[in-house]
Amino acid sequence: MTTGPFSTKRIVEAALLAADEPLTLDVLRRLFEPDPGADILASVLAELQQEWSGKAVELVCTASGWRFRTRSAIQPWLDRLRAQRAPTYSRAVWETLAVIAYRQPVTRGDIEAIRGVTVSTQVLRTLEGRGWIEVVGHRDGPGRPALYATTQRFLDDLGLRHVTELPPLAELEAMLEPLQEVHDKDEDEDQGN
Amino acid sequence: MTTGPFSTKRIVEAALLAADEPLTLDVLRRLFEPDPGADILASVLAELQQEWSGKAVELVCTASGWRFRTRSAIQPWLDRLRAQRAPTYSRAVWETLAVIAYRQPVTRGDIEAIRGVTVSTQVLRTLEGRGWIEVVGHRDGPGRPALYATTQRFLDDLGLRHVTELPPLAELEAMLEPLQEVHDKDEDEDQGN
Amino acid sequence: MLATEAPIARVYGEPLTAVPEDLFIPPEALRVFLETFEGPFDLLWYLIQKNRLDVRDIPVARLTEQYLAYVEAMRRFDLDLAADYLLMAATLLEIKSRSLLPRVPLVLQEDEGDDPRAELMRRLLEYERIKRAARLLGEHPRAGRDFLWAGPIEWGHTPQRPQPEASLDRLIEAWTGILQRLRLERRHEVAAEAISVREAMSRVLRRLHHAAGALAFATLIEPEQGRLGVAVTFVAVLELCKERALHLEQHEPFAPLWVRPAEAAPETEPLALEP
Repeated sequence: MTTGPFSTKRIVEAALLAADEPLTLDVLRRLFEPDPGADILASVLAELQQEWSGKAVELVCTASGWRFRTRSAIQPWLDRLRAQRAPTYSRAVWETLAVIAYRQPVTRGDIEAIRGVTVSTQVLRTLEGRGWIEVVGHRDGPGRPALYATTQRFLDDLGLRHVTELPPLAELEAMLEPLQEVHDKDEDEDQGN
Repeated sequence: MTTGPFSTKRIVEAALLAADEPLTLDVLRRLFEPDPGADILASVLAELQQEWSGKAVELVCTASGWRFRTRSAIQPWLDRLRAQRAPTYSRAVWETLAVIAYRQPVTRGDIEAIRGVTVSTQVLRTLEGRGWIEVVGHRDGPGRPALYATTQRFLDDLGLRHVTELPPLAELEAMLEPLQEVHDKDEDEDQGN
Repeated sequence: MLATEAPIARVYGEPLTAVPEDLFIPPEALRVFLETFEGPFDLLWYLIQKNRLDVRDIPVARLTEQYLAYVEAMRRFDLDLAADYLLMAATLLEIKSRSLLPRVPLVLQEDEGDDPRAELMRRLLEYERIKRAARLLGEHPRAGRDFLWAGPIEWGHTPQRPQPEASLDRLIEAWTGILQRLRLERRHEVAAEAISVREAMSRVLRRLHHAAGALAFATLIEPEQGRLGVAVTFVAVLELCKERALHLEQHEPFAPLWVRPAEAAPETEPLALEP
């Protein structure tokens, strides 16, 4: 494999920084002729991760592939250059998203049954507009309701590879036993809307 | 100036990597409170340039500010990256090409009559630019319209020796019904591209 | 760690436990307080926690009483009281009335799944799980708020624009699509012409174009194509003539036939110069 004046590692690094989307291992392999193989590239990526470990930018692997991202710890500095803050969402939006993320695929009716309230169209539109949920099919039955699921973009935005990496749902037992403690903690954190 | 676990240099580096436009020295100064001053930042940038000197990416100062960019020596690899997402021509382009291939030589008016829609100049330019069609003459009459025909390169690119190797029309007519299904299937697959 | 989303108001606290009997709560605070509930489950869970009730053995009568008091308060503030709250009130009242009735030892109907309290508890817990998960999701580091994607950085060279692939399938698909349309919409017959004639027409025009002048007909014939080639070329020339793409000239019978491109026809030029 000829890589001219640069090592495979340097080319992978440049490609990841120059790409406008995450790159999968397969795409990275196709950068080289002949193909170095998955194992070599996997170790190159591991080396890169190691090299960047002291930087304010890190190499991560999300649902769509490998990508560099800034570390959360320096967001306060980066925020100073930002004209507007990231959008905030209401509790209704987060709860709807949570039902879809943990119980997918679900219909609007399913979401309403779990949350106990009507789900507004606006909430679903917000999530669709953000590219976090999508209609993946329709359930048989009256009205053939749309089935919603979370998207790859949702996982990417949270820096996750797979839905299974979502924070685990609380155990029922854990919610029953220390009733009072949970309650007090809830009150403090529950201010957020 | 507090920068938490990361040095000024690392934060400047991260800001430049995450920015979608070049950042001027003045903008970079806004990252920090209190302002470290232009001199400090200038030397930080010089150090960064030095650090990146062995990489396939370089830190440059252009008229609009500081930015990272890939070195031109890695063009062959990056071009492969872009080539992996081959664009496709629109339906209008393929139909225009089909009319020219099967009915050549034809004028733009002929193409429009057969396709039932206006043929945009852009479509013809695309095909000419690709070297697949050329003007082989002009028809007498108002405006002396150009007559288009397919080129040798068109045949080469399709792996044909001769225009007669295009599937004959009669055969295509007979295939119309089953082809319709194939066509629908293709459309579906296209969505995934 | 990460800040939760901006709070709308801080109204939780001891003074509010006695809502709605407590007259000292500023009405606006009470309103905001009531508005913070996401729905009946949210409100019920709050009451259960507040009263230190065991969710596995809910004292339905007490809970129903309090729930109805809150619903009444919401009505008083003319909040947009969703039907969901009223539905829950009805459910609670039903459970309460059932619990007041003497137990009929009807073994067949008294299984677990039929206990309305068990069902209420199951749904309350499920909602609570989702509520906590929602909070974790909201706090999870996310692109654009807690971190930014690095790149894409500029390319140091102009990228080669890849060309769309040549595809015979696409071409045929396009052509059959056109034929289909013509047949369905216009009932216009597309003559299944021998392609070789059309192809010969292009070849003749191309030759003329490169010659930039008149050519003897004989020079257009490709000997290796044989008699058929002569015939095809001749038909092509006639067709081009008909389409006025070229001019045929013969100065006397049996003299050589000259083929002149239409754009080079001498008679067209003075015409073009006229105003």
